[in-house]
Amino acid sequence: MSVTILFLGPLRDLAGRQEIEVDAPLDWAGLLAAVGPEVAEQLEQKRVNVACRGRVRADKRALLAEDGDEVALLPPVSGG
Amino acid sequence: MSVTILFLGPLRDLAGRQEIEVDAPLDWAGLLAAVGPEVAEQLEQKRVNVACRGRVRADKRALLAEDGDEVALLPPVSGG
Amino acid sequence: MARLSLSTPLDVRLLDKGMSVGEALAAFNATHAEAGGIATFLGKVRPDGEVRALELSHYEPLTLAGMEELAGNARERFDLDGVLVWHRVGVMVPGEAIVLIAAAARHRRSAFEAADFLMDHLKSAAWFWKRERRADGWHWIEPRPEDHEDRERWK
Amino acid sequence: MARLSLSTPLDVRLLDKGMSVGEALAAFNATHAEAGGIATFLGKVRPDGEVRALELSHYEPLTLAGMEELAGNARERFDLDGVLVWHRVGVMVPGEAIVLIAAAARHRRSAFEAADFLMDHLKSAAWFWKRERRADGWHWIEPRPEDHEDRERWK
Repeated sequence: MSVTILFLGPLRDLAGRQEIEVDAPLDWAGLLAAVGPEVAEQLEQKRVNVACRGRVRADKRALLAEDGDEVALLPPVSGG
Repeated sequence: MSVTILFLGPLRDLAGRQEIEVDAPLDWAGLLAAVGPEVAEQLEQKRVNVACRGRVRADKRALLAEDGDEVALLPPVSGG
Repeated sequence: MARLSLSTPLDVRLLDKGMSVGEALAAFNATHAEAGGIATFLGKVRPDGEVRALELSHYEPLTLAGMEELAGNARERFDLDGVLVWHRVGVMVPGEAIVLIAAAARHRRSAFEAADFLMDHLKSAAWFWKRERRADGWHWIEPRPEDHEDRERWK
Repeated sequence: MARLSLSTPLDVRLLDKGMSVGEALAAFNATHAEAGGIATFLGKVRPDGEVRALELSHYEPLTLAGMEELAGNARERFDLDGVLVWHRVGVMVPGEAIVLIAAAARHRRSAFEAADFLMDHLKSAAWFWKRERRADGWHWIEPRPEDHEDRERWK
């Protein structure tokens, strides 16, 4: 009964880790609480996206991740 | 005591040969006489250039080729 | 040479180690024998004084899918016979290849434009996060404003 | 691979038989390890229904000198690290390479523009005469009006 949260790019440094496991289900409020205040502040910004099950959410605040889901936190890309 | 005249591209077909040897020295009138009426008619056209010793002549009518020189008759290029 | 087998019409790869550029292009050329023109671009880590290494991280479900979508868009927009998009991830040092793209088309203008289009999108809109290691440690990089402007040209 | 040795900064050749494209580009890449970007273009004889063969004739004192001058101009204009310009002469069949160019530069925009510039000039202003063999024999070809227009862009 868990959800994996992945920290990508600079958010990895900010979180101090690559991923965490949290209990399912996970909604927006649960996500903000799980990632700590610094990452939460980033998540509130428009330029940071959230993907669930490999797809970017159009409305990240409507997140509802279930058991086995992977939630990826996506800061602005650098490009290749 | 000879000058080589080279026929390039379509002028080769018109002349029916790739090159001829003629007596040196060779001027513009001599060139026209040497190449036959069909090629001569082409040479009179602005779009046909003449090179002597590997350089395109700015004024082809001022041609004066000497013994051992190569005169190349250059129709409009096709590009590569 | 050119024993490498490519998918057609799109060959899109994320690579975690070096690529053999000559082999890739020989294979692409052989695969698209009927195309009149092939334009390619190879991007490498520049030996820019301070930069000792570059790291590209990615999120495969988005990164690879995004590259595939981009390659498909380029193919359709420029009427290409084939497209190759290869991108490195992981740690690279100056001189190493980061990206290799190729576009095969009937006419050269389409091939050039497709290559340009692919690079402009990869450089600013692909799902990569980049950091550079300098004398004082790692630094995260964001696209330059020019990169975004380059991409705007295609809108 | 890449045992081929290239001249720097300009490698300009007229070739009377097939070229190994992968090997050439691997060598160019190795020779210009410090360049951030390498743009290339490969032009091939298109299998256009009727055309069975293509013949390019040239006049070496002008053709090679002209290609060298063009490569030098491109290098200066686009601030390139290196340029490769290889052109076939003689008889070619569909699918065979006619021209291979490569431009190595610090930034990708310069590399792309240089490749485009080189091709536009080679296609309409280089000292080549081209004819095609169709079912009914050989036909001399002149540049298409578009080829001249393409070149005018750089004036």
